[in-house]
Amino acid sequence: MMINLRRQKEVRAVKRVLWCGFVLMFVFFFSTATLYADSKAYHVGCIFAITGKASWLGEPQKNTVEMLAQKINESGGIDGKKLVLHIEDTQGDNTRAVNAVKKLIKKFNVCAILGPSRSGTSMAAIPVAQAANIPLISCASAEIMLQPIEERGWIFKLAQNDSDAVRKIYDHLVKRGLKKVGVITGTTGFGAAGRDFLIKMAPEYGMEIVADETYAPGDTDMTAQLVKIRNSGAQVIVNWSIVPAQSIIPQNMKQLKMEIPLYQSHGFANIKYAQAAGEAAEGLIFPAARIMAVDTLPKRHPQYALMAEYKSEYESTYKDNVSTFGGHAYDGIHLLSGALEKVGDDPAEIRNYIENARFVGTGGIFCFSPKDHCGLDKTAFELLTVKNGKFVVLEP
Amino acid sequence: MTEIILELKKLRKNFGGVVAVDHMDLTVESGSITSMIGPNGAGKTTIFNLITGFLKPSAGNILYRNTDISGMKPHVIARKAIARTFQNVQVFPQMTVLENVMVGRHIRSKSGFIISVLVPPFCRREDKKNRTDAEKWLDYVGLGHESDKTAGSLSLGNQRKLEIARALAMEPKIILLDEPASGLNARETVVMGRLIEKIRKMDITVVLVEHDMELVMDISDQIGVINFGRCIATGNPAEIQSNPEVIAAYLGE
Amino acid sequence: MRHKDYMGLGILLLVIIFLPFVITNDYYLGVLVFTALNCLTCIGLCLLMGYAGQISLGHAAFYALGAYATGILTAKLGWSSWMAMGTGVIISAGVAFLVGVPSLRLKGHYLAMATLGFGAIIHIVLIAAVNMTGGPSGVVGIPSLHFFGIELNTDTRFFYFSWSTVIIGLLLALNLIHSRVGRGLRAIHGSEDAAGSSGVNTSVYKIKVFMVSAVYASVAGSLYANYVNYIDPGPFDVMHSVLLLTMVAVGGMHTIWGAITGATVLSLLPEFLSSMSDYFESLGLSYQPDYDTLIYGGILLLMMLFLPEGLVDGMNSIRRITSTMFIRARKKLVF
Amino acid sequence: MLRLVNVNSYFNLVHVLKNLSLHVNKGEIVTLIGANGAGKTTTLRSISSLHPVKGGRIYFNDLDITHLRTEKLVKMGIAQVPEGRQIFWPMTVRDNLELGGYLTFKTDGKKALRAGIDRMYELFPILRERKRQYAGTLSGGEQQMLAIAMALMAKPDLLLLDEPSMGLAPLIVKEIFRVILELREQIGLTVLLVEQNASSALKIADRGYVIETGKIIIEAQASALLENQEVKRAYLGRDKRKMWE
Amino acid sequence: MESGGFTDFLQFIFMGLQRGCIYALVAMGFNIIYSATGVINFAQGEFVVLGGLMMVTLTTGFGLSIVFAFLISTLFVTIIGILMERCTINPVKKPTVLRLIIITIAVSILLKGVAMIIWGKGSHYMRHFSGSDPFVIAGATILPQTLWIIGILGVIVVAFVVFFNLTMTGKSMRACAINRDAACLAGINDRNMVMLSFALSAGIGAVAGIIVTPIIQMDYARGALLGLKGFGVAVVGGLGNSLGAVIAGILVGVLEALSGGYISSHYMDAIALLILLLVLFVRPSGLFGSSEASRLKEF
Repeated sequence: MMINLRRQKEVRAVKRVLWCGFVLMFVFFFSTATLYADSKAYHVGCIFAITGKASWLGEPQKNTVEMLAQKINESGGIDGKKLVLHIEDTQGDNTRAVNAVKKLIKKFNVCAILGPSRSGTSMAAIPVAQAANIPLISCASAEIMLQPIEERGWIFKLAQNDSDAVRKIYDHLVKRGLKKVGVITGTTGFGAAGRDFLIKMAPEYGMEIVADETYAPGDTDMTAQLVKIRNSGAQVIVNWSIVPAQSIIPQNMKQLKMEIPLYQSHGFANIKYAQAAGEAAEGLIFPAARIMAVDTLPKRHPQYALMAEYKSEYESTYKDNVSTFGGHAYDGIHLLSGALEKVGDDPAEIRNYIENARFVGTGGIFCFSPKDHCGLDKTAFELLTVKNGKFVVLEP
Repeated sequence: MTEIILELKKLRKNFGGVVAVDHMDLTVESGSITSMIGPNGAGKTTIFNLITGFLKPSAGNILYRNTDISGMKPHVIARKAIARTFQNVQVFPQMTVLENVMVGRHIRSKSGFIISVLVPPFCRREDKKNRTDAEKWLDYVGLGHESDKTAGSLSLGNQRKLEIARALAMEPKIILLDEPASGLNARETVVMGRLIEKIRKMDITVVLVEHDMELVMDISDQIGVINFGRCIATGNPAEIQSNPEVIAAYLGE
Repeated sequence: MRHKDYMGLGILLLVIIFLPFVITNDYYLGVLVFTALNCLTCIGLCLLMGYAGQISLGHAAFYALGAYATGILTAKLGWSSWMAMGTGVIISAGVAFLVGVPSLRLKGHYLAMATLGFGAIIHIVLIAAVNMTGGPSGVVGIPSLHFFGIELNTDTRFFYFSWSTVIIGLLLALNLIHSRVGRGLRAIHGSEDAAGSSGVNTSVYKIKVFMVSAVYASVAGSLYANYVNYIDPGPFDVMHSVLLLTMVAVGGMHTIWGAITGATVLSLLPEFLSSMSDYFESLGLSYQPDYDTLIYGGILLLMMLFLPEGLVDGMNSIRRITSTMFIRARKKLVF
Repeated sequence: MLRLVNVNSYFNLVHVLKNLSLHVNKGEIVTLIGANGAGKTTTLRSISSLHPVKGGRIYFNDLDITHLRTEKLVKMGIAQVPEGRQIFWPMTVRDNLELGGYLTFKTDGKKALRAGIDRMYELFPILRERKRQYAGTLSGGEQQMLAIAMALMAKPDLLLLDEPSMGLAPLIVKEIFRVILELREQIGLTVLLVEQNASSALKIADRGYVIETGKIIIEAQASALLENQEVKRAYLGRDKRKMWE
Repeated sequence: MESGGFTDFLQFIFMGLQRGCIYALVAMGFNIIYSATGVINFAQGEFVVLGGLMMVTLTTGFGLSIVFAFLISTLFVTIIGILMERCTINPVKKPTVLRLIIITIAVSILLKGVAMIIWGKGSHYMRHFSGSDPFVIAGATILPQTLWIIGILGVIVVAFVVFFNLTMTGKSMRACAINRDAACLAGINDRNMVMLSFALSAGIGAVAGIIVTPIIQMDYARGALLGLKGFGVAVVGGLGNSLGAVIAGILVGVLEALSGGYISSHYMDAIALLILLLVLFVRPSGLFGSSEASRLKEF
């Protein structure tokens, strides 16, 4: 009996220690809640995939917004108010993205959110922002994010439309008289969206999809898929992916001595991919934002000045190549700082401002409207090619 | 004439090329204490494993009350009221002593997964009965005061008793004890001997594998001596002690 | 069920009832909702690992089955959420049966590999079966749950609902553990041989408990889909299975309370770290989110090095040490 | 040469060795006999540190070796032939012998190793015939010889032999014991022999200890033990004949 | 280019060989540590990543020759393996398998974090070792880098056979894995052997990373993916059996390539995995594992 009593006491003590631990943790966890009650500043939230499997997307975006915010604040802020960025990391994970958006909205009371970087995380974050009536400006490309438009009134996106990239490619194919298309896509959200549009829009352009293959991000060799495409009699291959593995396709094609033209998606817009593919990448064609080939762009192009400045600043600050992804963040901050300057930090006002915004960005010439929350069309793309290991504008 | 409860007929077990049990014949009378002795590695535990279904015999039969049980799964054999203990005690260390014995009540109760999750009244009643039964068996082996401890914290002697209590809780007809006294000190061994005799008095047949010869000689009705997988002699303790073959097997020539 | 479990449940219930009054910020409630989902899955996994002694590196797959059953049936076919959740449970249990029958004959690393392979296959199917699952683009527009006419569309409501589910799941799991069947399961973990010779049908029990743990994961998955309103294959990869396993092991897999502790601590840790980084930055220190990974790994490593039996057990020994110190100090004072 | 003083040892919960003390003089063959489970093997494992000792001291050549690591002890000259012929089954006989001479190889190099192996082949000619075979395919007696040869490869001063006769036919047991005697003649090896098979062990031993449930109950000259009725009691229990007749 | 049934088949086999050799190398790393400790080292994938990243830095960053960079990277990762063993595995007093596994998971997270901070988040590429002009065999083509991979795997397998069968250290490592007690009684220091096993498997991981980087572009987060595949291959080959790992690795690679080529590239990994699972169900201890070994090492 004595033993029993003592045991029960022990058990109680254990429980007490346990819960004390929890309570302590909670207290510490929540104690930082009111650290940011600075009303003399504009609070903007940013969520990017800074670490994790898509960190190569989020990293340049984070760098870009930090660089811009510093520049803005050094030159006196917006209307004399500081621009405070709250940057959260999604790790490319949907759950984290939801938490991060909530944190930005509820804890930091941000007036608008820039990001997330990926389509999946954006899709997960959208219902939260929509329900909270906070504008969310995604840096991902999936058009499904904006649909249906009446339910996504608070959602915008800065990346060019996948469908426009497909249009750009198909236009070019029509011009060259190629009809039989072999499609090969990576199994990520980006690849799947592209595959969808490639198949859906083919009849519109009189294209025939003769092969439809995929590869996983970790694959090391795609000759099996390419052999299948070769046997299908395709006249052209479209490789749609955003992961590094896509560089293997041109190499495998060269290995298989396939001489049909290769088109890549705007996901190829990373000079490292071209460098990794080496000479095999020479001559492939892909639609991309002009920032990727700013040096070969005519100087009179309306985007030229802006992009050249961004490129030189970014590359000197971070010793890294500029990318379209960082460009989205650049456009986002420009858009938001414009909004804040004009209408202050009321979310609804910002939303209305963006719905009618027109400006020149790195991604193209934006022209938002209540019906179009992307504001870009296929003119945002330029067909680029790889020449001597560099991206250059394709000679018409 | 007493009934024969267990009969091994030409039992044979080989692991690859190694013959562990060979041409083994043994009959166990109901209500008796039968001991199996023999040097290390003679195949005694293998015989237990064959009887309780952990191993399948390579040849031969095991008859339990005249039905062949060779090759059945352990839990099926357990349901036929054959209980056993293990050479290196196998209590459930994370569970309390009482819960250990309640596991022994497994075959005497029914509630399945869904009932266990929802706990309807009849399940509660069954559980309560199991608990009182288990307590009874704990008292029987003399562990009533330890029921709330975790089994892993008991001394070895008590773990052996607990194992026996768990086996008895199955209300077995026959109980196979694998070295119940190994690792026990002299006093504990005496207590164990008394416990085994007490079990026999309940009309439960006991089959024993044991190295402690004092214990074996004290309590056995019948002893089988096993060497190299064969039964080299059977008889009462006095016969065994004077059997030259047995002495040779043990002490060498 | 034992006294201390009732006490634990009571305390947990009280904490949950009053927490939303203390924490008025929906963000924290949202974090705690995900914590609840992890707790639910870990309860099931703990039944399997801690009580039946079988390992699974494929539990994210059951989480996915639940989520996708809810997602596809509600968003695409317009079923009610409850029906969808039930169907998910049935599908998960069925799949667990089919996978469990051949897999649970395997042991140790081989079992781990079989379940891991199963998890990987399910993940590939989620990506590749575009027509059904939407592929990497996922399923959109999953409706929120309705509970007796109340739409669970705010964080507070869903917080209460998800934690109620955890409590019910905990209650049922504790019932199971302290029942005849539960004793059989724990017996299997203690010694499979002794359990068999006590009449426990070890192979059937293993399969059944695998199914039960799949059901827990499936319910958690359905709740995830209903809460986030969007699913894609991302959260259901093998690494999530590994994370779940880690949660159970860190908490201490021998008690359900350990699993819950582990799930809570590891679910809150990243948010905690990111709060820390805010704190550091408010102090003017530069802190990169990159360090989170390092600190996370470091904490996990230290926990495993110094609290081998998990947090709950570790706390017990800390308490034991402090109490003996206390007693000694008191003795000194008396004399 | 070897002295155990009040050694205690536990196996999980079981108090296996209870204040066990014994000694082995240089050049002696001492046997430790007793029934199954009496603690014979644990004694040997405790000496070679394969099993932790709790309480008590072990001295070798007057050095305290109680808590030294196994490989240190081997280096000092204590070799053990473990119970149950624990050779490396999937490796060849020659590989096994080489591993036995691991330390020789480390200190004296390849030549010494080869010489050692050749000596073992002389001692156990059957091993030379079998040198390319996998150890697992040898017969029981050959395996036992290999195990002993492996231990001898370490050039020990003291050999701990754990039940070399277990499961072997009497003729082979005789052969093995013959070799042990020969070794003592040749190189003055000291042997501590643990045996269940008391008669044959006592025939070659100088001195013997009888161990019962972790305690030494008798210590005497081997010839005296052979006649001792107590020894039989330790194995077969109290004499029941009187009671039954 | 002509194409036909056989040419295509050969092409798929080449592809399978390339993938399979990489799996085999990773799996061999798992096996070495498993043999010595009974633990699956979840940080194995990180060794691969570190090897690859180090190689990129040394060749493209410091301009070292490939051979030299190869050696230094391998050495670097080997040292990390040794450090890992000394700091996290060796101090564990009561090692249970599950505990050690979680420790290796923690180490893998740590190493990943370190790699992220040092090498950043982008992918890193390097040139193929000797150009990228393919060789043509019966109409099918094979890249020189693939030949390098196959060759290096071959060299490592031979080196392994020599090391574990002909050298004393190798034999004593095997002895430790077979019977720890008996090895100690032969005077072998088992703890050093465990350390050596970490060193070796880290080294092999590094080699795998180095030869695969020219193909896949290495980034810090790639370890998990490579590791999981390698783990599967190691298990199916029979844990602790390096030859089994090589055969199973190539089998898996070829199965993937064939199912990708003839059935569906969408499900190629799933089909290969399914076949692996079936193999496991038929032979519960892997293709070449012994059933006793699998019974001994449980959680």
